[in-house]
Amino acid sequence: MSEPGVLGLFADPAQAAAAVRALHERGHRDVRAVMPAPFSVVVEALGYPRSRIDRITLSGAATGVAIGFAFTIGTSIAWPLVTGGKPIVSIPPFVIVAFELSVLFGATVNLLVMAITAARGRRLRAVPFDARCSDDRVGIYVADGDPAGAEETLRSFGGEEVRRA
Amino acid sequence: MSAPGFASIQRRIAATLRAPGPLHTLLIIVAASMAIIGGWCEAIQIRRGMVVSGLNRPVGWAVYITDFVFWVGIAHSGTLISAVLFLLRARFRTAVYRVAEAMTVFGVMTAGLFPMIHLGRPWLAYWLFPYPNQRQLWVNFRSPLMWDVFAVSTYFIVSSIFLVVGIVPDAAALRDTTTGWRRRLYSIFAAGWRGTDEEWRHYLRAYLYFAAFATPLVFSVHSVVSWDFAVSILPGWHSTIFPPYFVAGAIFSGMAMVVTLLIPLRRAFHLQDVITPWHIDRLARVVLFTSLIVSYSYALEFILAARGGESAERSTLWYRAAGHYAPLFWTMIACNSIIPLSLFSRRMRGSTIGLLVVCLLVNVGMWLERFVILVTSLSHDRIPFDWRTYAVRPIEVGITLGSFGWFFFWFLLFVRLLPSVSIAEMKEEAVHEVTHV
Amino acid sequence: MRAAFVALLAVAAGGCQPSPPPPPSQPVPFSHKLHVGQNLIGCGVCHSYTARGPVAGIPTMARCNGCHRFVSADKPNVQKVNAAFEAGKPLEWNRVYVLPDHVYFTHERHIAAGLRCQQCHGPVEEMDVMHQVPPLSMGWCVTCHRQRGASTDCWTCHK
Amino acid sequence: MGDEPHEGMSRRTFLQIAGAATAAGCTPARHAEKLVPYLVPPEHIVPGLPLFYRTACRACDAGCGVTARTREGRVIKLEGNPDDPIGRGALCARGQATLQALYAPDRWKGPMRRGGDGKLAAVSWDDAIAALASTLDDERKKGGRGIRMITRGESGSAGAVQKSVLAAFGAGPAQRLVLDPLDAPAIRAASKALYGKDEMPVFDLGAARSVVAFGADFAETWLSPVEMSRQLAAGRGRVGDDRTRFTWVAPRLAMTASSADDWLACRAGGELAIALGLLRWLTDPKNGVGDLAPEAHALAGRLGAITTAEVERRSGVPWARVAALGAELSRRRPSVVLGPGIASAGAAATPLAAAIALANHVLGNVGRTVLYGLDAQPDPPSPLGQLRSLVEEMRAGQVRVLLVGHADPAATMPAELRFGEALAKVPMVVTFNALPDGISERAHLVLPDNHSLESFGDLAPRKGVTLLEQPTMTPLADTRSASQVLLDVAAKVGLPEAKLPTDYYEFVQGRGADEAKRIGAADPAAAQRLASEHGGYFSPAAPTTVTLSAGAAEGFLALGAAPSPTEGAFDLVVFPTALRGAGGIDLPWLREVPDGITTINWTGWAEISPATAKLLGVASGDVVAITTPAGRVELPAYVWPGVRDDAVAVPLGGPEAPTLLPFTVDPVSGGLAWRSTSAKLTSAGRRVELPILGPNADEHGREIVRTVSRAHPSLPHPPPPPSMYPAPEYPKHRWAMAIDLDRCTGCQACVVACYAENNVPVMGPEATVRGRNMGWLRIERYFSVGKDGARVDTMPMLCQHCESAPCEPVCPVYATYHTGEGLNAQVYNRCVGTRYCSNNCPYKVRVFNWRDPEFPAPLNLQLNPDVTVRSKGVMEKCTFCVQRIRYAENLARDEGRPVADGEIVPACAQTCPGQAIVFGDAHDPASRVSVLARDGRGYAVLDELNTQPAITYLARVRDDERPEGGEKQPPAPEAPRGPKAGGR
Repeated sequence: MSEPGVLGLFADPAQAAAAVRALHERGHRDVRAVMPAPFSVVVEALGYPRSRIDRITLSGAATGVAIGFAFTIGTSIAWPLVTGGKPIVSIPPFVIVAFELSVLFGATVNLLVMAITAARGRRLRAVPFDARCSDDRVGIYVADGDPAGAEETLRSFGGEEVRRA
Repeated sequence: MSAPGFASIQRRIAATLRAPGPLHTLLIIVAASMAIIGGWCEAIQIRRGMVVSGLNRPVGWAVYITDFVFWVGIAHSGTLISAVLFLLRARFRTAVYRVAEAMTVFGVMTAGLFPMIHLGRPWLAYWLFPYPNQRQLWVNFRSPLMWDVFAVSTYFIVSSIFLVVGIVPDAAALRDTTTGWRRRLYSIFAAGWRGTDEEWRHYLRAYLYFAAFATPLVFSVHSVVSWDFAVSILPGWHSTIFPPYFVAGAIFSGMAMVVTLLIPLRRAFHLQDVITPWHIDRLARVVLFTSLIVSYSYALEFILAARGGESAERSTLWYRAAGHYAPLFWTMIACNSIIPLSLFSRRMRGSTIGLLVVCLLVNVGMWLERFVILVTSLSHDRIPFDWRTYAVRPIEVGITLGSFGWFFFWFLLFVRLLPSVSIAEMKEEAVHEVTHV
Repeated sequence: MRAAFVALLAVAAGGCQPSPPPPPSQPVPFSHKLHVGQNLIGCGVCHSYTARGPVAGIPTMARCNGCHRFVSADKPNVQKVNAAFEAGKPLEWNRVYVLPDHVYFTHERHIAAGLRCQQCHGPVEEMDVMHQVPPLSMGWCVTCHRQRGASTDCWTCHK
Repeated sequence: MGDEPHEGMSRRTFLQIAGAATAAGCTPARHAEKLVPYLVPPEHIVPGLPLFYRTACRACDAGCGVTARTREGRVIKLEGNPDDPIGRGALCARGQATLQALYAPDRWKGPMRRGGDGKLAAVSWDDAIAALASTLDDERKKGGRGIRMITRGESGSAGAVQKSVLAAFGAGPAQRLVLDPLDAPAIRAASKALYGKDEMPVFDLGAARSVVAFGADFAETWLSPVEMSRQLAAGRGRVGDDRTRFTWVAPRLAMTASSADDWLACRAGGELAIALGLLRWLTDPKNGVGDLAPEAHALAGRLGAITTAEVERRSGVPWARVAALGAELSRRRPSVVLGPGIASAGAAATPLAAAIALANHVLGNVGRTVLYGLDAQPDPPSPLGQLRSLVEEMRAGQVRVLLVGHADPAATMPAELRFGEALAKVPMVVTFNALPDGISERAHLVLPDNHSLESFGDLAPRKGVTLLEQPTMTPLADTRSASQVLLDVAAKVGLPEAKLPTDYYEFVQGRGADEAKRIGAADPAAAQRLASEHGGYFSPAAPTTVTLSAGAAEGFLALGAAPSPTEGAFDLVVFPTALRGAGGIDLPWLREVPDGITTINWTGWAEISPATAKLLGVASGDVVAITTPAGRVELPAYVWPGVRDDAVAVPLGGPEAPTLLPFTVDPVSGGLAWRSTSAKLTSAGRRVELPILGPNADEHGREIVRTVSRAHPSLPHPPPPPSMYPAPEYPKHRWAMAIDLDRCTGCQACVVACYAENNVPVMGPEATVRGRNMGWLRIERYFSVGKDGARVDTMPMLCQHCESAPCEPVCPVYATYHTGEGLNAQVYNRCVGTRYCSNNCPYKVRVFNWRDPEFPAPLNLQLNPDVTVRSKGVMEKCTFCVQRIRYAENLARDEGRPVADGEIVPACAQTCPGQAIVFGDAHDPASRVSVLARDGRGYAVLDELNTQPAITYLARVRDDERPEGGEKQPPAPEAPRGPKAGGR
C-alpha cells in the first residue's frame, strides 16, 4: 500500500451502495468494499465482473471423469478376473465411479481455486482491518484518487467514522 | 433507514454459542456414553466374530445395513436443503440450512461406520479402497459396494467442504468478536477471511458450483445405495424403481430429522424469530410431499410385483405384508404413509409438538422401512428350504444406539461451538427483506 | 496398456516391498557354504523331496549321521548332531522360509518348470548362515509368475 | 511306519488374525516355526503327498472296504475301496465318521484300573494284563463258568481269538454273547424254518424290476446299505419300463422310502397282514398270476382263510392297494421283497419274514434277486433271550468276570433290561471299548482296544469276500489290540495245552495265507501281498439253490391273534437312521450332519402327523411327552405327513427309544421286538428351539426338485436366452457336475464326505438353531402330499458354480471370481466378509464363518492339509474339491498326458452309494458329465435366472402308474427278464 486510502463504515448497505456509485462518478476507479455478507446492492454497485474460477473447476471435474475411467479400466486389465460372466472392462459400472470422481475432483479443485483466488484478492485488494466490518457495518475503501474528495463523498452518504487508513 | 435489519442478527445467533447450560452438558455426556457403549459392543463383535449378531443364512444383512441406509438417508436432506434449494432460490432455506448441513456431515460420519461394522473382518476394511499394494491387487469396480465406497466418501468430503465453506464468513465474524480459545478456533475456521469484495466475488461463484456439484451427488448417493439392493437378483430387492424410491425416502427421512432437530433447538436457543413458524411450515410441507412420493412407491412396488409375473417376487411381497414381519411392515405404513397425512392440516403444521411427534414417527417408520426391505427379502429367497427368520440380538441394539450417541455427540458439540444458523446469509436475507419488501 | 499399468503398480508398490527378516539362530551352526559351496553337495541330496512333492524336506538325522559318522566326526558341532541321532532326539531347526498358511506352494512344480533353487533361495552356496533372500511377498511371487507366463489364477496358490 | 511320525512342518493351522496382521503390514508376521526332521526317513511317505491304505470298515456288519488317505502318517479321510464287491468304493455316513472315533478327544489314552477309591486310574499294560490274567486264571480253576463276554460280531481272526482264549479259560461258546443291536434275526429264523438254512440271504436289488420293502431301511442301516443303495440306483439309471419300481410298506416314511414310488402306509404291526394278503393275491388262481413257483398252489389253500376285510382291518390299507401291488409284482419280474426292517420288526417278526420269503419264493425271486448260500456266518449275533438270561445271572452274582468288546447294551438295548444295575453286581468288569461309556462307568479294568485303523485283523462279511483290517497309522495313544491283549493274558497264565498263538499279527497273517491257499492262488505269498494292496481276498462265490421244506410254510400262513386296541394310544414306531445308527456312539459329524428327513441335528425328536399335532395342539418344536409301559420321555415334536395318524415315531440313537421300549423278544428268532408297544402322547406344554437345517419343507410350487413321469422322462428345454455378454472362454477345461435326483436317497454320505474333505467345522446345535450350520453341501428335502400320502423329494444342494454367478460381481475385493476352468472360486484370505455374495446367491449355498472354528485335539489331526482352515468373518463354500482337481491335474502334467474322464472325483461324488453325482469336463463332449448334461431329464435349478450353473440336475422320475388291482384278471405277465448286473 503505497499511500493511505480512505475507509468509511456504513450501517446500511443501500447507503454504502449509493456511496460507491457516487465515488465511481467522481472518478475513483479503485473502490473496495468489505462486508459481513455479500449484500447484493453493494456488489451491484461495485460492478465487478463475475468470477471465472468455474472454468478451472469444470476442468477439475473433467479430470475426475478421465481419472475415473482410466483407473477403473486400467486396474481391471492389470489383473483380469472374470466375475459373473461379465466382460473385464464393464463400462456401465465404471460410469458410476467416474461420475463420483468427477464430483470429488470438481469440488476439491473448486475449493482450492476458491481458497487461492480469495487469498490473492485479499492481498492484492487489501482493505484496512476493522472488526465491525465482519459484524454489522459495511466498509467502503477508496484506494485511489483524491482522499479528501472521497472522504467528503463517503460522509455525504451517511458513512460513519470516515478516516484515512 | 435508521435501524438496518441485520444489526442484531449476529448477537442473537452468537448467543447460542455462549449458553451451554447444564442440560446441554448432560446431553453431550449421555450421547458420548452411548457412543462408547456402542464401541464396546463393536469390540465384542470383533473379538468373538459375527456370532454375537442375530444374522444367519439367509439373512446376511439386517440391522447394520439398515442403520447404514438410515443414516445415509438422514444425511440427505442437508445437502438437499443447502444445495438444491439454493439453486432453486427457496428462501426458507436460509434459516435452516446450517443445521441440515451439519446433520448431513454427521449423518455420513455415522453411516460410514456401518459398512465397516458389518464386515466379517473389519480390520481389513481398508482393502475396500483401491490403493497400490505389494500384492498388486485391486478392487472390483463392478461391485455395488465399491460404488458405495466412492459415493459415500465423495459425499462425505463434498458435504464437509460445503459445510466448512459456509461457516467461513461466520467464523470470521465470530473471530472478530470473541477472545481466548474460541477466537483461535474461529480463526482456524475463518481461514483468514476478511470479507473483501474480491473474496466474496469468488466465494459466491464457488458456492454456486459447490451447490451444482452437490445436487447430482445427492441423487447419485442414494441411488447408489439403492443399487446395493436393486442390482441383486433377490426378490424384493431386484427392482428398477429403487433409486427414485430410495432418494424420495431419504429426503423424507432427512426432512423429518431436520424438523426433529430444529424444533427443540429453536426452543432451547430462543431462535423462534430466526426460525419462524413460516420456516417450519415449509419444512412440514416438504415432509408431506415426500411422504406422498414414498407411499406411491410402496403401492407401486406391490403393483409391479402383482403384475410383473415373477412368482418369487409376488411371494416375497406377500410375505412382507402378511408374513412373520407383517407387524413391522404395517407399523412402517402407519408411520410413513398414514400419520404424515395429518400434515395436510394447517393446524398440525403449526403445532410444533404435533409436528415433532409426526416427524419422530417418520424417523421410526423410515428405519423400519429399510429393515423390512432388507430382512423380509432375505428371509424369503428363492429356495424355500432355506427360508429362515432373523431376530435382533443385544449387540446389534447396542451398536445401533451407539450410532445415535455418536451422531448426537457430534451434533451437540457442533451447536455449542459453531453457529447453527448462517450469520452471513441471515444478514443478507435481512437486508434483502428490508430493501425489497 | 496392461503392461503399463502393471509396471506402474510395481513402481507404486515397490516402496512397500517387505524386507526379509534377519536369520534366526539355529541349534547347530550349519553352513551351506561349506556343504554346498566347498564340498559341492547338490541340494537334492539332503532336501530329497524337492522334485517329488510340495515340500523340499529337511534332511533326516540319519542322513546327517550317514556322512558324519565318518566325516569330521571329531568336531564338537558334528558330535552334537551325531549325539542327537543316537539319542533319538532330532534337532529342532528354526524355519527360515515361512509362508502363511493360506499359501499352497509346491517345490515340485517349480523344479519341473526348470527353476534353479538359487532363483528363490539366493546364493545358498555362499551362505554360512542361511537367511531369507526374497521378500516372499505376494507381489514378488506374482511378478515372477507374470514374467514367466505362469498362472496368476488365485486358486493356483490359495485354496 | 516311521518311529517319528511328527513331520512338524507344513501342517496348516488356523488362519489366525495374525494372518490379517500379515496383510496389514508390509512385512509378513514372523512366528517362530520349528522344523523337526525325521530321525529316519519313513518309507513311502513324501511329505505333502497323500499315501493310501486299504482296510475294512467296522461301523456296521455290512463289511465295506475302506481306502484310508493318510498324510504325514495321519489318516485324514476314509473312502470306500473300489476293489471291494460290497461297497464298490462308496462309504456311508457312519463309515466315514468312524475316523472321528479314532481322533475322539475323550478316547482312553491307555489302560485304566479302578482303585480302592472307586476311581479309574492309569495303569501299565503289564499290570493290567497281570490283573486280568490272575482273575481269569482263578475262574479257570473254578471251571470257567463265571466268565462271560459281550462283543460285537467278529467274523474274522478277532472272533477266533476270543473263542479260543475263552475256551482256554474254560468258557464255552454260550458264554460269549454276540450283540448286534440292528441285526435282523427274524430273516435268519425264517430261512431256517423254510429252507433249513440258518443264514441271511443276500439281496440283489440291481436285478430286480420291482422292490418292495417292509420297513427295511436298506439305504440307511438295514443289512448292507451302501451295496443296496447302489443296486437300487442301478435300477434308477434305466429309463422307461425297466426303471425299478419301489414300494414302501410301513407306518412311517423312512428316508429310504424317499426313493419309493408308492407308500402303503400300513398300521404299525399290520405289515404281516399286507404280506399275507399279498401272498394270497398272488397265489389266488382267480388272479391268474402265471409263472409262479410250484409251491404256490399248496399255499393258496391255506391263504384263503385270510379275508380281505381282515387284511384291511389289521393294516388300515385298502385291499385294492394290496391287490395292485400284487398285480405289479406279477407283471414286473424279477422283483425282490425285503423285510422286515427294524421299524417293522415286532414280536411276530419271524412270521413276517417268512411271509416275505414266501412271496419271494412264489414269485421266483430266489436264486435271482434273493441269494442263499452266501452268508459266511462265522459269528452270527446271539438271540437276545441270552442277553436277558445273562443279565439275570449277573444280578444273581453268577457272573464273576464280564469282558465287553465294542458293545454297550446299556446304551443300545431297552433300559427296562437294567443292564447297568446288573453290571454293578459283577465283581470284575473288563471293557475293551475305546471311549468312556456306560460300561466303563462300572468297569474295573479298561483295556482300550486300538481303533480299527490302527490294527491288523480280518473280516468275513460274506462268502467270497475276506476283508483285511490293516493299520493306517501308528496308534495315537497307549492302546493295544484287544485280541493281542487276550493272547497276552493267556500267555501270562500259561496254557500250553490250548495251543494259542502268541502274536496276533502272525495269527492274522497265517489266516491270510490259508485264505490265499483256499482260493487257489498259484503263488500264495504273492496273493497275500496283492490282497493287502487290494484290501482283501475277493473271489467269486456262487449262491446255492434252496428247496422249500415241505409243510414248513404252513405254520406261517395265519395272521395270529388280533392285537387288542388301546384307547387313545398311538403305535410307537422306533426307527434307525442313516446317521444315528443304533446309538451308543457320539461322533461330531454324525451329530452335526442333519437327519435326511427332518433335517434336525444334535437332538432326538418325535415324529407325528399333522392330524395328531392338531389333536394335541402342538407344532414342530413343541415338546410332547410319550409314555409307554416301559417309560416316559419328553421329546420335541416334528410334524410331517410321513407318519400315520395313529403312530408316533422316535429315532434310535439316543436314550429316548431305549427308555420307551419294553424288552420284548420275538420268541422264534430271539430278536428284539422293536415294534411292540403303544404310547400315550400328551403335550408337555413347553417349546424348544429345534436345531433344524430346513424348517420349511414346502416347495411352494417353485419346482426346485423337478419330476418327470416314467412314461415321458423328459423335460421341456427352451432355447437359451440371448446374452448381452461375450461367451466366456475356457481354454482347457470346464468342470461340471451332474446329479441324478432319481438316484439320490438322501443318505447324507456326501455331506459327511464334504465335512471330512474340506475341514468344515462342527458348530453344534446352537448354530443350527440360529441358521449357522457350516455344511457346504446340504440335502434339501421337500414334502408333498399326493393322493396316496406323503412324498419326499431329496436334492443335494451345493455351489452351482454358475457361469453367470450372481455372487461374483458383488464382491468388492474380488474374493470370489470365475476361474478359467469354470469354477466359482472363493479366496478366503482375500475375503473381508461383506456377506453380499451370500445374499445374492439364489441357491444360498455360501456359508459364513460366524466365529472361529474349533477342532479340539486330537481332532485337528484329521484336518486335510490341502484345504485352508477358515477363520471367523470369512465366506466359504463348495470348491468342487479344487484340491483334488489340482492333484489330478498335477499328476497328469507330471506324466505328460491329459486328465482322463473320471480321474477327478470330488469327495461327494466319490462316496455316493447311489452314484448319483458325476463330475467331469463339460468341454469334452464324450465325458460322462457331458452325456448326462444332454439327458432329457437334465435341468438347472432356478434356470429362469439364467445363472447357467455348472451343475445339471436330472429330474426325479415319478412312477405313479399303478396297475389295476382288485380280483380282476390282470394283464398277462410280461416275459421275465434275466437278472441284470448292478452298477452301470
